[in-house]
Amino acid sequence: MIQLDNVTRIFGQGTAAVRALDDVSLHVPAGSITGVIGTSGAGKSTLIRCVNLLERPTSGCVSVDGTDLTSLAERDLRRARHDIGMIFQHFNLLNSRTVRGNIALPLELMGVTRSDIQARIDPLLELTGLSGRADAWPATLSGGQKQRVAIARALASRPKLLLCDEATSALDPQTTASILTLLRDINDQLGLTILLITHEMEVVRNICDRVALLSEGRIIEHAATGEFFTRPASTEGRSFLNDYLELPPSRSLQQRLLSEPAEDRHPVVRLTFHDDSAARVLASNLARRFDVDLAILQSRIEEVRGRTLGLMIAEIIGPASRTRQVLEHLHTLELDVEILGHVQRHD
Amino acid sequence: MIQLDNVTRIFGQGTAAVRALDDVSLHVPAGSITGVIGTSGAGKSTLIRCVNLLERPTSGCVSVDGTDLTSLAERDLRRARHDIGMIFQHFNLLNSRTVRGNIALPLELMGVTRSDIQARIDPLLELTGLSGRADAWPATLSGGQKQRVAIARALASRPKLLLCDEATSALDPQTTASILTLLRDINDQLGLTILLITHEMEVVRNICDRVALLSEGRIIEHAATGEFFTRPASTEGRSFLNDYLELPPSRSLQQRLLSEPAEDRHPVVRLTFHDDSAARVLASNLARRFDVDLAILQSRIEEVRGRTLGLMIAEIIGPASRTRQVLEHLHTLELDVEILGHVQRHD
Amino acid sequence: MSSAMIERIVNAVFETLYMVILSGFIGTVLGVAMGVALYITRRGNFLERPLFNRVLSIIVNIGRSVPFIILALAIVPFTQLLVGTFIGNTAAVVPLTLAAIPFVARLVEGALLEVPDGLIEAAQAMGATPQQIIFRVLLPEAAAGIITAITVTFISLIGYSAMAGGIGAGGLGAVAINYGYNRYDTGVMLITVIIMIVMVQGIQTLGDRLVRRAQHR
Amino acid sequence: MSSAMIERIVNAVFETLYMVILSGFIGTVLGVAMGVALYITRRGNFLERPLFNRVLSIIVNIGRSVPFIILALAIVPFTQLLVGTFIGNTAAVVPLTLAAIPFVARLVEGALLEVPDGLIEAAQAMGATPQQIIFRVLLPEAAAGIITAITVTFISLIGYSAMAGGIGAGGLGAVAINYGYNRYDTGVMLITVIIMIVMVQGIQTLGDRLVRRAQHR
Amino acid sequence: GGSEGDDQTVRVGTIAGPETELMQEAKRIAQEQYGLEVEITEFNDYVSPNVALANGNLDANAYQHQPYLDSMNSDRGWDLVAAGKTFLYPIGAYSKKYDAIDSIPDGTTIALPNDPSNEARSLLILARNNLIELKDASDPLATPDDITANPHNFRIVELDAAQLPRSLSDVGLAFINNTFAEPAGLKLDDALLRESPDSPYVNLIVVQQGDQDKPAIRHLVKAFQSPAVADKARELFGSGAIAGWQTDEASSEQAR
Ligand SMILES: Nc1ncnc2c1ncn2[C@@H]1O[C@H](COP(=O)(O)OP(=O)(O)OP(=O)(O)O)[C@@H](O)[C@H]1O
Ligand SMILES: Nc1ncnc2c1ncn2[C@@H]1O[C@H](COP(=O)(O)OP(=O)(O)OP(=O)(O)O)[C@@H](O)[C@H]1O
Ligand SMILES: [Mg+2]
Ligand SMILES: [Mg+2]
Repeated sequence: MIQLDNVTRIFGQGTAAVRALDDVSLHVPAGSITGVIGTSGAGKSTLIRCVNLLERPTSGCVSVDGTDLTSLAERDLRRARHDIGMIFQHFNLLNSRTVRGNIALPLELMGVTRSDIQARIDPLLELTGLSGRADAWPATLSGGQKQRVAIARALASRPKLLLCDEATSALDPQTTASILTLLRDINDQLGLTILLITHEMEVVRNICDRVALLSEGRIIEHAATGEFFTRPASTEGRSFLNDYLELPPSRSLQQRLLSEPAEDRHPVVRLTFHDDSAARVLASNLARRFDVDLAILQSRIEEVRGRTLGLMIAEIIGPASRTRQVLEHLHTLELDVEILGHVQRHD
Repeated sequence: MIQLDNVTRIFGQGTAAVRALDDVSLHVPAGSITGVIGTSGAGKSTLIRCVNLLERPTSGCVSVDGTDLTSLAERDLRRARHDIGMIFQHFNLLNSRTVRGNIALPLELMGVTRSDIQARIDPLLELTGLSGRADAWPATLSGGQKQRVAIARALASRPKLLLCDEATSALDPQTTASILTLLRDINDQLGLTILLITHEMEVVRNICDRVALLSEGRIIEHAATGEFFTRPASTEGRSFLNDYLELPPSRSLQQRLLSEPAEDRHPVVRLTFHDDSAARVLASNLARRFDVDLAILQSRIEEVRGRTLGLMIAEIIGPASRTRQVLEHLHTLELDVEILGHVQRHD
Repeated sequence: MSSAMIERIVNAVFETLYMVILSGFIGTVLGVAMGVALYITRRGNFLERPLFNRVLSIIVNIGRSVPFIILALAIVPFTQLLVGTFIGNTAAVVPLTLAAIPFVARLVEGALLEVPDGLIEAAQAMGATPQQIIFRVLLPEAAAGIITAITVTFISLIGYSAMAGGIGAGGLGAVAINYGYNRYDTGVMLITVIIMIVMVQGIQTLGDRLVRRAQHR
Repeated sequence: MSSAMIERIVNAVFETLYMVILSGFIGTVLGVAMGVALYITRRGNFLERPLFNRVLSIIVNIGRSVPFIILALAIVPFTQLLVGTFIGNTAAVVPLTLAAIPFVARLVEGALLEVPDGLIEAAQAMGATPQQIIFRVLLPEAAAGIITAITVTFISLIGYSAMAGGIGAGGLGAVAINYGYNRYDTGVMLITVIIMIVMVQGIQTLGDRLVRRAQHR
Repeated sequence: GGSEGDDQTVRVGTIAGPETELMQEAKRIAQEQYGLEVEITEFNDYVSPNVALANGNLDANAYQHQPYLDSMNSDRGWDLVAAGKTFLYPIGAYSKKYDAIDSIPDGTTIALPNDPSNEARSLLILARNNLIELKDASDPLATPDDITANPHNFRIVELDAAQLPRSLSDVGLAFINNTFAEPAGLKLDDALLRESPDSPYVNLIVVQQGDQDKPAIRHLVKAFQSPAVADKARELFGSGAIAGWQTDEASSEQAR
């Protein structure tokens, strides 16, 4: 659906020049949902704005749905844009129109008749929970309400491609979940292609098929979501994932952790596993085989697109001799094992 | 530090009136970090704006640091506001000032000398990762960069109280983490009181001491974070938490789940535990005691403010007779047990 | 005050209203169009045409620099073509309109510059034609500024119409000067000036109200 | 063209510059102040004073409605008090300034209305005094609009200064009318008009440049 | 500029136009013959020069005739007096459409100057030629309101004096001061109606009461009433300017 070839975008000139996109090539298959992640200022918004040519690349080529947008005449570009919905990071609602009027705008632009417009808007208001404020002015809306108007507006024209710049950043978890379900459903049912920027890995995990990781204007990773979540290739990718899984030892654990082993101390390990179903029954196995208890202090195990992905911080409870054996055994499994330290036994 | 008494704020009149805050009373102790959560449009921004009287309550009383702000003369209110930093949901940066100039603004207003201002700004630029763009105009910043300027600006005046309206909503996980660490540190070291709105439960978990849950303008829950995370009192609180813990069975599991038990099927259960340390070694215990494997399909176990909090979806692998025993045993423990269904054994 | 003078003043009120409303209306329509043209063809804007913009800008500046009376004279053939004469009420509308257009154009251009770029981008992203951008985004979003511009223009026209008195257009300004000022009739001067103040006050109040309506915040 | 005429035109250029710059400058300073006063005392704004606002608004409207020549005469005592005479260049600056003030005030008020409320709130949240809000937020944020207003005013003053010719102030407009127009000297008229166009063009170009500088986007 | 009582300088107000050129000629003479410095200020309207004189911003002005001066003095309580005569600029009624006053049809539009004295002068000429009737046929400040009978149904429009020559393409008849007729190429001889030379509307050099005998003023008047200025006037106006002081001399000679 989207094909970016060697897209570069430079802002400013001379010493003040910012290379927001640096030779980016990206393919987004039709009907897929692709997430774009990256730290603040990495060039995500610039990337997405290049797709519908709101930002003209300094060099490079942008194709959508098989047509090279960069070579289109104005008139054809406009027609192409009718099929591309966009949710802006800063909403960009018209203050001169009510909620309803804002959502109607893209339809008016496409020449949809007045009655059809109303018929299309009402369900969208319903879906985004804005029915009660349909006639409110944007200035009187809360942040999340504004964002929902922007979402409804982008969907109103029933686009083939949806570009979302942090479409749920101002929304609470419940609303986010309902919006994501909505997007997923449209994607499933109508084959809507979605390119979405987000900084919430939760969002990526929930609805993205593929992930592209931007860093300083370059795509440093582009993989299927499951792949990315289980085996990120880049350091930055790993760092994103760790921040997401977020298993730094808790404060209270950190205070109890001692670096040296001892007879009356139990080792505490962090286990990271990528798609190893044996890991699921690890605790049961160790209990049977080594007669030790694996006390799970913190854990996060999930299935992402069919793969099990997990992190676990556990205390291995047992006599020192056996826990040593366990540690050795763990190293033979398909796991990353990290010994965080040792804690005093308190029996 | 903050004391709200029966604060009500109504927008508009007559039938169009919106009761954004409805008889809200709230106490925020000095030196604490209190999170405000709630669905979009619940009144969070209105609440926080009432604290520094940007929004005058329709009725009710607002005290900060022992003084009743509602009764202050303009001049005294201004002085009181010097000690209250605020991060706006929409940033509200001055387009006429560079990044540096925006951060300098509150200091200029307080009459800090030019050289002192520079001395204070540089570390803030560093901390927020903006050193490279110190002389950029807001219009050329990415969303997250703008938000970081807003954060730096709110901290510049070294306030005693910081009001944050979704201060990290536009930031990637790494930047969010570093900002939260920064806030935590200032809170620890200087006793900064923070009232922050967020829709990211992660943020609440990471730095909030207390949580207030707003719903339709009313505070329906107000508790210590650990308490809230382990035993939310309201339905809405539980729904927030579930969305956060987010352990709906994965798609692939859902497809495999059958409702009826059978000899060749294993039960799949969702276990929810609140601060029961026995739960940590559950898998080991069951293996020893019933000779079954507890295969953890998904789990999320964490320590929130000293309490273990967790959810786990697990398949109980063993002969039907024993798994029945296990289920019975589970019900005797201090756990919530929900049988999600049964899956075909595949050995 | 003689009844003839009262009649003259009453007539003058209608003459002024006639001139101001007609020239204000036409001037607004054409001035807004020209202001929009100035804005959209500016460097960096969506119908960027630097050369066209430059030429238009110079034309507007010429319109702004020629003193009214010279302007009125310079266009006599044009005025005669349009209304058959260059003296009197209706004829005065032509130079008044011509004076109003560039004035409105500059103020409208200024108002449009205040519309956030993001809104134009949003419309562009939806595939809006330039015409749609102008009528559905630019003008509604700049409405408050444009109304301010129109208010200022109408009020200025009341003053300008006094100058048009020189070409037989009548109106309050002419009465104030010819009868009040030149003949030292303080009564006439006061009355005419007060009527003009009331008119200005009315226009301003109406303008303020419309601005408030257009603001939605 | 006679050398006397050339000298006259050269003098007129300086006279016009003198009048326009001086009255434009003073008019801008006082007009901006008045515009700010109009804005901040508006209902709903941060120094809300409905009565004061109403009175000020009426004063501004009076200033906008009185025809220039009547204004000039009405304030003779004031002008004499200030500059010792009411004829000539310097004296003309007084009514020109007085005409400029309400004009600037209305346009500045309009520009300030475009400043997003959020920015004023941000400053208020920081404990800014009204004075600080005005000088550190309102004026810088409305800079582009205010510069547009000032540009329009200076250009209008070039036209107005032609009227001031009526009270012996000289200037290009007076030469254009008295020598070019009234005496059918097309050469003089053309030259003076062209000089005025060049002046207007210069002011507009400078204004445009400053607006672009003030925009930061 | 010079202050009051300064013998070396005199500040004079004129109406912009050819009359100013005459004053410039007088200025040259005054300097050559009397060492008197004349400062000229040009005006465009007919009120300010008197206000300036009354306020002491001017020492003299030269633009008005006795009837106008009288009405101004009585209206505003001034005490301005004539120090000497200058020229009579007879007003003429011109037409581009008609050759004689008899061929002007009923209902024709007639343009008058919109300043009080010239308007009255024009009305008086119409009345004297029996084209209209006025309430008071000698009122020096008659206005169109004073027309008591308009048998020909003439339509009267009041225009800025400077606009009148140009209005000829539009109106049937226009009364034009010589000040504006001359530059427009109109000769008084071509006028369909014209003021008689015995009109009281001869222009004056006007000063504040008591100043008329000051040497500076006397020198100014003398400089103005010089042959050089008269020559200049002939050059500028042809027969359109009649030296008022010469008529006086002529009549006094006759009387003698
Ligand atoms: N100026 C206003 N006029 C009318 N209604 C308003 C105004 N400001 C806010 N509201 C309404 O008050 C309610 C609460 O708004 P508020 O901004 O406090 O919500 P919030 O909890 O911050 O939501 P979000 O998370 O979406 O930012 C909303 O329904 C909103 O539409
Ligand atoms: N108009 C502009 N002029 C100059 N620099 C710009 C401009 N727009 C963006 N930039 C810079 O380009 C870089 C990339 O910006 P972009 O908005 O694409 O970042 P982003 O990845 O969307 O970040 P965020 O998550 O914070 O929104 C940033 O350093 C930004 O400051
Ligand atoms: Mg961005
Ligand atoms: Mg909010």
